[in-house]
Amino acid sequence: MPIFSKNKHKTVQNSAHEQLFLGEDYDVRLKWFKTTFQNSDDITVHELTTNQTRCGIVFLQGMVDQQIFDDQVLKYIVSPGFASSRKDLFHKILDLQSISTMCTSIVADIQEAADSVLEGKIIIFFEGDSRMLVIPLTSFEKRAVSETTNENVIRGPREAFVEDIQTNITLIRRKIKSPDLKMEQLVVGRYTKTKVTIGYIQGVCKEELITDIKQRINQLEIDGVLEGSYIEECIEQFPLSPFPQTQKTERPDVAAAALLEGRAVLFVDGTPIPLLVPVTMYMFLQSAEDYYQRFFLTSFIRLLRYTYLLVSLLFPSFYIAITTFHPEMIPTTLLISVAASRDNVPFPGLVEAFIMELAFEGLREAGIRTPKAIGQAIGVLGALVIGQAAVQAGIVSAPMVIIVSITGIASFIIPGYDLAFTIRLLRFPIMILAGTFGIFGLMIGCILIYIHVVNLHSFGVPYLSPTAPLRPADLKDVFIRAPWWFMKRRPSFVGDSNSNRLTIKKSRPEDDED
Amino acid sequence: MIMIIILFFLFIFGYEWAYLKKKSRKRRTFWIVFCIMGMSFSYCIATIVFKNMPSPNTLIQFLFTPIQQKILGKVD
Amino acid sequence: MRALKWFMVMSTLLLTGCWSRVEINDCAFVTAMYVDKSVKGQMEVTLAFPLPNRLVPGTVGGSASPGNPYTQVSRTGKTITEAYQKMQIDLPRRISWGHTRIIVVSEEMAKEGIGHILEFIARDPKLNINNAVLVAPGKAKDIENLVPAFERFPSEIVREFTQEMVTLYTTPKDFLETENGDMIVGYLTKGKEKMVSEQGKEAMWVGTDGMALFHDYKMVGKIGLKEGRGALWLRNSIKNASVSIISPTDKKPISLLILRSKTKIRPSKNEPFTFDVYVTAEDDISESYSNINLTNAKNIFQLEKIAEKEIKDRISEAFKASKGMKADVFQFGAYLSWYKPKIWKAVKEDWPTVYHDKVKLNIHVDLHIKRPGAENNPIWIKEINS
Amino acid sequence: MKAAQISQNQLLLFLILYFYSTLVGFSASNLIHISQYDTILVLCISGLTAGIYAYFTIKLANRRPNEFFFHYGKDIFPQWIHILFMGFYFFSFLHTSAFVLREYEDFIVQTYLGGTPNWAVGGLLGMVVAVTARSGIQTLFRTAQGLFFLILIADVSNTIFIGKELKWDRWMAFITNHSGHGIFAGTYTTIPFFGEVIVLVFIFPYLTQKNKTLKTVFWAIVLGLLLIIVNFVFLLLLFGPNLASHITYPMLEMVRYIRIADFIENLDPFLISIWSTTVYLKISLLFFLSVQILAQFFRLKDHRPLTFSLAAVMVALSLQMSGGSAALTSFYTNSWATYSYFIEGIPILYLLMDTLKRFIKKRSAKNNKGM
Repeated sequence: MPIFSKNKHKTVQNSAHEQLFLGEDYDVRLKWFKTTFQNSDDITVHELTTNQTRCGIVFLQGMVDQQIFDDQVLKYIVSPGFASSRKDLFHKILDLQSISTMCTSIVADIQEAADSVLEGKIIIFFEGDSRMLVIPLTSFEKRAVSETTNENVIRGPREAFVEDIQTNITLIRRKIKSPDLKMEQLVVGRYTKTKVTIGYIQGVCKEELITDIKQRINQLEIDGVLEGSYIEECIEQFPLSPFPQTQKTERPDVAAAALLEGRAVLFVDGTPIPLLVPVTMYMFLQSAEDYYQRFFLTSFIRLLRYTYLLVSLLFPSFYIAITTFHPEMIPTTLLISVAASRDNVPFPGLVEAFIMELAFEGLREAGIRTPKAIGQAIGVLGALVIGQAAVQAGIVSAPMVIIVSITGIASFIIPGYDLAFTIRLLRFPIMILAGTFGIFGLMIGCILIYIHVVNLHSFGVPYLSPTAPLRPADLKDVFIRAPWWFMKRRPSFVGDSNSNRLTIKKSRPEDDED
Repeated sequence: MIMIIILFFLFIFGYEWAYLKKKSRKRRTFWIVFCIMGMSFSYCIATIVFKNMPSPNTLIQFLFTPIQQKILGKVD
Repeated sequence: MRALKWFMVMSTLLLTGCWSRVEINDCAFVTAMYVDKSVKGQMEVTLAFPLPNRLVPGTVGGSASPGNPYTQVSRTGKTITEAYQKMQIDLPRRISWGHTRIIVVSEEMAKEGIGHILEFIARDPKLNINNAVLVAPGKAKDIENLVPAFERFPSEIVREFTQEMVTLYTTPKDFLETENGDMIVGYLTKGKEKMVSEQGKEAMWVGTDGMALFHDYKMVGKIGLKEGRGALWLRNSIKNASVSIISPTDKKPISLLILRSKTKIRPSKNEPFTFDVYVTAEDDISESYSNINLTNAKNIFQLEKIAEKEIKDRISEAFKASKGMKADVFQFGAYLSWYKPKIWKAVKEDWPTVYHDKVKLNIHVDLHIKRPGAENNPIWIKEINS
Repeated sequence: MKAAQISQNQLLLFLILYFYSTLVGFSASNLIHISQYDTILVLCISGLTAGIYAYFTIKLANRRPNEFFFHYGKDIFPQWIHILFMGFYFFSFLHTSAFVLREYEDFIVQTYLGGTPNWAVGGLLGMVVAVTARSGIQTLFRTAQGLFFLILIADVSNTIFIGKELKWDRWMAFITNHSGHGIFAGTYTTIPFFGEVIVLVFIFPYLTQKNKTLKTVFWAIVLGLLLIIVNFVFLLLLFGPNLASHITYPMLEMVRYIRIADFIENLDPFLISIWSTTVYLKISLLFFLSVQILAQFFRLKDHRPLTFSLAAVMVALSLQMSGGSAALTSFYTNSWATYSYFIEGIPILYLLMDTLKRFIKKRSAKNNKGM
């Protein structure tokens, strides 16, 4: 792909190796390759002679398309009529690069050549010339673009990112066809040499953001990057915070929308889930579908999500606080039934809640980890069945099962699942506070979380913007979703503020209202 | 109770020490911070040990109650 | 940073404990308090508790439960606190006041004064000052023995009386906000009656009957049912009431159902101790035995006038009764103090006498019969005017 | 110290909550006791006076808008007097925060957490305050910004639900019932609440768009007054002055009067916990200022390492300051107001001195020129 050849030299800059030039001697280089790739039997060093020139071909088996290589490259090089002399051969291959594959390049640095081999490229070096030809015929087994598994929508595109970074970038490119969409590639990982690509739209995204991200990534000296989270955890501003500071998505449309808002996308090779930065807490409560459905419905659903966010965080603690400290808050009739059902439960409310919550969390975790064949048996339903049995056995009370189930379901309503994890985690300390100080403790817990969140920044953007600090103009897309024709400006807290994102040239056709 | 205070102060001692070290502050800062911490500690302990320590309220009341009574007339 | 914060919170929690925690199933919720007079100047406090353990879910309302799902406990003491602390010692559960909804004082106790009961209610932080105060004849604690045919607990029945405004919903707050402790409180009656729900056995039955009048937190008298209705009008808490009037044409009764009513009291502009009472009400006709043509606007106007007169009579009777006892239970004094503070200050000291001698009412009733109900004229009236 | 940024909007919302917090919660009983139906008038007069305070404070601060009071103060007064005053302020802010904390502890323990010792409540809240103060004044103001709407919603719903319980007939008393002494005494004890607006002189360097500050403060006073007055009017209409002045926390009783259609019997713990965030904000600001003064006194780079030590002092002071709430009340009613006048008068003293100095300088400059 032509776009990437442009960034090629950057790859070299970023690799930590020193350069090594071994000159024109064929045998020296051959020996170097052989020693470097000793005991790596999947790396083939093939030797052949053409036009009285010995040449070596180094490649990684299984990572190159040997068929095309044979047909398009090898066949021509070894064919008698290809070159008249050694000089002609060098001229044709190395100067003109008249090999009929794309993106060939020339390197002289043998270290770089070796790196290229590991990336799945084919290296050809010749006797009598220090230059080496790099043919990118990388081809390996990869998963096809398939449907989303975690972020499902009713209306909207279905495709999801895959592990291969090139495919992922293509998915974005297909949505945003602009030369302003930049994809800067870095390489991270001493051994894995993982490609990390920062995508952003020039002119929409703030320059400082990109330099900031690049600086943070470049500071990394890590053995390997197997998943985006390696990078995520290392470049966060508040590494000790339980709150996620990057957004993850498996949907190209979400990534594209983020790019259009002026945010940056971080693709990590081998990860089907790119990172979107910066992020605010409210973004975790927005799902892709919000923008595809009608805005009234979406606004309602958003408010519902906020409610359930609170439910998921506070409901068990609220129950504990009320039943153990403020029974006067419950209507008398309800109170009596709650008291009746709690009557033969031996544990205090706090312990009871902990038992149930932990059981529920355990079941949920088990549901993810169990092999698919038996996984169906365990699930949320399993939890409810166990809950029912526990009630009958008199270990927990029936209201507690309801509370825990509602809490559990509420945490599934939050679209950003990493925020949902955080909320699940924070629920427990608040439960302890509520069990010790009642609603006062609950409030203290909330204030602590609130202070922390107010303090938090994700790549320079306050985590709670646009509410704290308040930017009224940006509230259009926070608690409700305003209709598209109303959101004329980009949100100012991330991207370049003073730019329109939507202008309707002709005034909207007048609604036929009477 | 005293145990809790001691634990708390041990904790914040460690915490502030780490903080100041991380920010590589001057020796003087260390001295000031830990002197204040020491004074704070002794005050906290004192409030527990000497139950009837004079409180600042008594002083303020001593100074200002007569003035206020002159201004407002005798309230209550 | 974050983890450290949490650690700090945790450490305080682990080091301490849960001081004020009382599990919901370790509480005995007071639903009603009954205060009776006991010997030697002591009082007998009776508290009504629901028994949740007899209300296992699923069998609620079923006859399978071994006994009543409620109970009451009585103890005597010089103060309420003393009495209930005695009770606390004997109870396995902590007494929780948060759900107390009614306070019933026996007539005997009320006559001695309920000031200290109110003091207890106002001081206890958990006890609300908006529960209902009622007076009962005889022993107040007998009220709890009534058979709750419609509700689960006896106290709920009594509470519904005040909620539905069958009788006055007087709260401790109403008492406390007065300067002289003059107030009017609903009065209960007790009786025995054969009840179908109890297989025709005789059972205790509680109803409402008139009002008790208080002066200086002491009960000074009682008014009957009819004056009591007038008092409801004056206290602006009439609801679900009916007014029966006599038809002008053939002296047969017509009943009006009051849908909406509002009472406004204002001191009269000219005379210092005269008050204007404005009553506005909207009614439907609920029953008519008369042959009067209800589709005629003139007739309706006539009926309205009669009904107005009826209400006026009730109100003035209630007022007269309170005047006779020198108890300013409708707080006309307060109105005077809001509107004419100077006059009030002059007579504040001997207000009971002034109230008795000088206060007059101008009652203006404005009643409208809005709709005739689901029928226009009674079916037996065939074309009166034809 | 890197100057944090506080927008005018944040200042506005913060000040409203600041005024609202303790006046409504803890002082309603006493104020109604003194001024009965004149309370509304008293509040208005106090608000007006606070405006005058704010005017002078901002005038002083505007002379050196980007410097801290602690730093430029010694140009106005001799250094040792200035240090004395600052020490005074340090103590007073710490003491006031401890005082408010103590009031809050008593309130919570009294009403909800019967068996919990004061120090647990105070320690917990003190810790939150310390964490807030540690993360800086910007966090504090942002927190206020978010909390404001929550508190507004809670307060408005409170007023809506309580509306039907009120005795509207009483409104006439606001017009007819007056007492001169009540107004005077009430105003005298209420002005210091609003007079705390002088904290502006300490946070002035943090503000953005400084020229708008006076306007903001004016609006904060007006809106804050509105919020407070609505609450007081409702209190008086519901309970009357007699009962309201007998209840320790009339506000609490008012909230308890709400019963929403038998759904939730008493919303009070919920609404009270929302309201108590305002108390937390007030304590945090005062505490932050005292920490800041100490840090500036020792010329430290930032205030952070001092927060926890001082928070411990604050909590200990709050527990130790008086034996029971009777002593606290008598302190509050008998001397707090006068004491506050002394504290709040200091910036005006500085302003006078500064003006005098400038005047003399100008005179002498003129004289020099003339010579």
